[in-house]
Amino acid sequence: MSLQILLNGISTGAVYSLIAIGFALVFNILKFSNFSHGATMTASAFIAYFLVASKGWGLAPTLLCSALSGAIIGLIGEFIGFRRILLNHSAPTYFFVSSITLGTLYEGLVTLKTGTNFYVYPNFFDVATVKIFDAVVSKENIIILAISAVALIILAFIIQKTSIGRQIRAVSFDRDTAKLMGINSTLIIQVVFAISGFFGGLAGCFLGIKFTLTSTLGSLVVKGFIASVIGGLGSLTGAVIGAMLLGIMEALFLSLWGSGWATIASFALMLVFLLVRPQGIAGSNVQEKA
Amino acid sequence: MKLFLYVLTQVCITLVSVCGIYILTGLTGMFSLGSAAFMAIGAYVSGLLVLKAGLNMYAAFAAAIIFSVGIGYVIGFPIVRLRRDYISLVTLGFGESIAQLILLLSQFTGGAFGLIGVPRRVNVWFTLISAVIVIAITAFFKTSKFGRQCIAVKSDELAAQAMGINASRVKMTAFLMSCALTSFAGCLYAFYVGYVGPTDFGWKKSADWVIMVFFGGVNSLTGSIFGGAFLTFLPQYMQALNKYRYIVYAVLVLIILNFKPNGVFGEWELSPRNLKRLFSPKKNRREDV
Amino acid sequence: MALLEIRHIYKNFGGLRAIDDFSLEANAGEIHGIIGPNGAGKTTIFNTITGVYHPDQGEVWLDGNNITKLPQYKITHMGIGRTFQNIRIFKGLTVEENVMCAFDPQSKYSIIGGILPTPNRIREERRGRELTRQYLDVVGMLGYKDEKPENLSYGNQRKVEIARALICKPKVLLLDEPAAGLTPTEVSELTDLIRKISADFGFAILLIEHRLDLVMSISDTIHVQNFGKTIASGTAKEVQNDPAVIEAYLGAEE
Amino acid sequence: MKKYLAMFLAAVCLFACFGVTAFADDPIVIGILQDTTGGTATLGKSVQKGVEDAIADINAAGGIGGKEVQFIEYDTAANVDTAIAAYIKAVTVDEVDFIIAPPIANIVNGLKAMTASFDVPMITLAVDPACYKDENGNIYSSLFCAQPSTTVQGTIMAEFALQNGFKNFGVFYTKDNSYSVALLNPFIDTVREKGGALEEANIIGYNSTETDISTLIKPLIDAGVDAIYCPNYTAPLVLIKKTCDQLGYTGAIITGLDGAPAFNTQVGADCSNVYYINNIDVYEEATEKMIEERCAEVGAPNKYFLGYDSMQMAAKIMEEVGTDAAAITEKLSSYSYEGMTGVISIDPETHMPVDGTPMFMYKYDNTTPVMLQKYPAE
Repeated sequence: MSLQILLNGISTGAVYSLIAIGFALVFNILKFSNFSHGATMTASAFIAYFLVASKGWGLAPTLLCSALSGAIIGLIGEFIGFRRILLNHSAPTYFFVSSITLGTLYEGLVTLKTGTNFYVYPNFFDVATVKIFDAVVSKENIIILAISAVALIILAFIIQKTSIGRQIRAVSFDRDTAKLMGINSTLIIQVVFAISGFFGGLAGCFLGIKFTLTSTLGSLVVKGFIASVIGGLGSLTGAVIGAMLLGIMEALFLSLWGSGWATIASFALMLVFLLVRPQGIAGSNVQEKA
Repeated sequence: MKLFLYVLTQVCITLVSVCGIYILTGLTGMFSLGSAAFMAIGAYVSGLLVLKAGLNMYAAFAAAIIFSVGIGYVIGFPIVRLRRDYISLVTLGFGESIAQLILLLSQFTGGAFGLIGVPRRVNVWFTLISAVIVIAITAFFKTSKFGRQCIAVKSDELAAQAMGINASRVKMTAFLMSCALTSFAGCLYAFYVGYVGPTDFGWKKSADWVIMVFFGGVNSLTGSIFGGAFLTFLPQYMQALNKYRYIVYAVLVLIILNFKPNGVFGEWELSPRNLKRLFSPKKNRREDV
Repeated sequence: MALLEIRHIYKNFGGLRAIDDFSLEANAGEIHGIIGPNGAGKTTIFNTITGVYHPDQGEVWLDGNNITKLPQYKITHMGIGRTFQNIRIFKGLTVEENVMCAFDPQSKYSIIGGILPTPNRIREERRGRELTRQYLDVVGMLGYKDEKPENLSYGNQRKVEIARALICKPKVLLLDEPAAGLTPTEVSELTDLIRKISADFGFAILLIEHRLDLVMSISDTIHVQNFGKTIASGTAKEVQNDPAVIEAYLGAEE
Repeated sequence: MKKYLAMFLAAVCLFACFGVTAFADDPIVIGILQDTTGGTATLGKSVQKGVEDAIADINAAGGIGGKEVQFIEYDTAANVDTAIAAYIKAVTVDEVDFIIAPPIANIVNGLKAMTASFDVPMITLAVDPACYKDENGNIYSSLFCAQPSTTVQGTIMAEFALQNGFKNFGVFYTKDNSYSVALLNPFIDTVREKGGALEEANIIGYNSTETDISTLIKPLIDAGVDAIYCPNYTAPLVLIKKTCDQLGYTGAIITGLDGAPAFNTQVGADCSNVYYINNIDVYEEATEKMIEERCAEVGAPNKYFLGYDSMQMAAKIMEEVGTDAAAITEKLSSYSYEGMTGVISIDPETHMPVDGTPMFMYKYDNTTPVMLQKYPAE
């Protein structure tokens, strides 16, 4: 396992963690995996590309624009896709179906404007890589690592220490009782979707930089789903640990057995992991009582 | 007319797998993102058995279905033991692995080129009869003790266990039924189109089937069949507005999900009793089931 | 060897000791009341007997078989039916189908019968329907057989749960606060119903109930639980003036 | 009341599906079946524009035998089921006289079984020879290809690489893309026959869904190969080129048609180590003029010209034998046409252009394309 493979694994893991954070936030509060997150990422990456990147501004404005458009798309998504289902108290599987349909809707709108040819973000750095011993890491990966670490700390602070955080935790335990306690659940859910969209925008932009910007970029959301499950559904720190683990594991398997067997091996490992520890690394296993 | 027959065949094949998904997700509430992989297994195994081993078509179908149920049994073990939200993840991983296996065994499956030259012995009437038989089987399944137990497990697994229902076995039966039906759909597809491509069986296809069940009515077989037929007809007949096809499709489903949450048909089931009840005079009709 | 023998079971969740050395012996026809303040571990006892979870120590014997470690559905097959503290009816099924569900494990037809109308299936389904109607009649709910249970009143839902427990052909019936939320008339109806089924079917009944008037009137022996311990057990009169019971309920005398 | 509303809604939707499209009167109708949505839409749209421009030029010059040429566009959406539905609609409902089909092997493999039951002549640009034969090897009568096969392209690229002094080769191809797999063996066999070194370990396949290119391609760079053969679509190619630069790889990258321009602008860095093959000589004066005028936003100019030539060839044949399908297919199976992409002469055995069809090897000087060699050399 050479240093280069490890660094590749960590940088893939960093992007997966941004996706997984967005995932875990929504799962935490609504107990369902939001599959429209992938399309939110792609849409905000495209918006950032057209509004900012193609005009040659730097990386920071592009990232900001992508994150903000992600937040806005998250809010719109909450209103169109999930608000009424929430009010009707339908089964979680309804959220799942509406999140996939919402994803198809965003992807349709994006392909409408951009067709399906792909775009490439301009190179934000003249020297794109940094040498560590004999291994090479691109600057984007380092920034991704930094941002996801900082983001996690800020998020953990907000969730644990601030009043918004307490309200989010209250709503995630029980929406209706929280409402009875005077918490505006709908507003809190909107805030959570905005934060999740914010991270989705960031992840989408970095995916666009690391890989080319195509309308099917959103299908990587599946990796975020796997990472947030391994980490323990709903727990943020678990999601990031799960993402790192997934990234490094994939890089290791790829370097050992090549692409075909790597997918099968990671599926087998995930299966064993779930059977041994169903609640994930940091999840909690609540015994159902009659 | 020929186009209508072609689309009708596609609808029948989709309905066979939608019935499988109805039993798995509609009745038992288990959410699979890998059912399309069983369609792939059915298509490839039956195609190969006829092409390489010279078996007759019906024997190949039977063998392919039994093989898929066998694999379903193996992958079913973790599924029936895990929490509900993990099922979609395990089946997703399973589907991706099957897609990789198809590429890795390229000397048999033709790898990226797909399985070429499967004899086209299935016509529209064959698929129509198969769809009708499968719908009947699903209807009998729903009204049998197995159907009731599935709904009981979906509604409250712990209470079901308390009533002596072996929840794991019920979930396994439902899963194996869905494997059998989706692989049968795979066989029909292979012998109608004459070609099986490796990339047509991703998780999006399994998600489409689930959307069809929800669109029509998650608790009603009639609704799921309507959902399956309508959402298969729609894209084929919307060739004109091809760019907007996916947008219209998504908007339509979102409207139904938001404003008529349990689907176009809700709980309503096409049964003689309900029909009589629907068209009987207003005064003696109590709120129907 | 009594019909149902619970020998010194213990159960704790993390640090909390929910059941602290609980034992009980019950024979056919007897009615045992289990009372105690909220959080005394009453429902935990039911959950441990029926296999929702297994006791940390001790054993449960039914009709000479050790059912301590059996899975939940197997314990029910051995002959334990139960109702729930908060009603757990199967949504999406009518009242009749709800009760049929409890009969289904006993009906003998295979998956072939499941997908095709085989003679086996038709015979078993008819037998099931007759039995269900019979038990629904016992609890007086036959008129509502095609209704959706969620639309019924609280008392009626409770009766459906009882019918569902009866059809399991239990040797021991566990009733978990059947009178909770009922009007006084409904409580007296329920008391007669319990007496009737105990007389007609002759199985042992364990009854958790806060309504002391109901418990005292129909129970042969009463067990008083407090913080997981059995602080007293005996006939209604003995338990009523047992100092430990009074203290647990009314607080210590000045 | 709610139940009636649901029933009414269902009935309306089903009825709306059976609307019948209007029927065109008797001009020559061309069916353009291309992927205008989905993963390969860039190629599909380029072919579509090429065919439309050709029809415009033909109509400007008086149409075919005095008859006006019309076209109907169908989106095959990179999906076999949609492609078959579009094909059946074209041949039955709209009764087109000629079909230009997508350059995608999977789609053609799906369609060809259908062509046996309808004899409408069809030109496609899928370069994999297997697309034109059924399972026991005999050719589908009404199915033709107007682009040199992968065997031709793979061999030319291998010969070019050996002539230019590359010795130790690596291969990095997309396993789940039949175009990429079809270009594999011709290159490998020619290199090994003509003395190049290409170990089995240096042939690496990856999945289009995989993103960690650095880990996947590292073994090739560690093996110190002096040329990597990458027959992939343009999007992954840009990523591979960027990763190779990052990993400090200075050897050559040999690509298929997808290394052609727009690739250089999308990489946005020095592409001097990239060699690619193309059907057109961009510096030949007529082609250059046409590229300026018409290919401004065409994703793949070479596909544009292939579409253009296919339509012109079809028009020439229909000029001679009219629109009777059997006559067209019979004429087409040994026809030879001089177009923008050079002489296309169809080999009756394979229904594909004979091996002599010209192709051109290019290189980039920083980011401007330089035409190096014409195959077969005059």
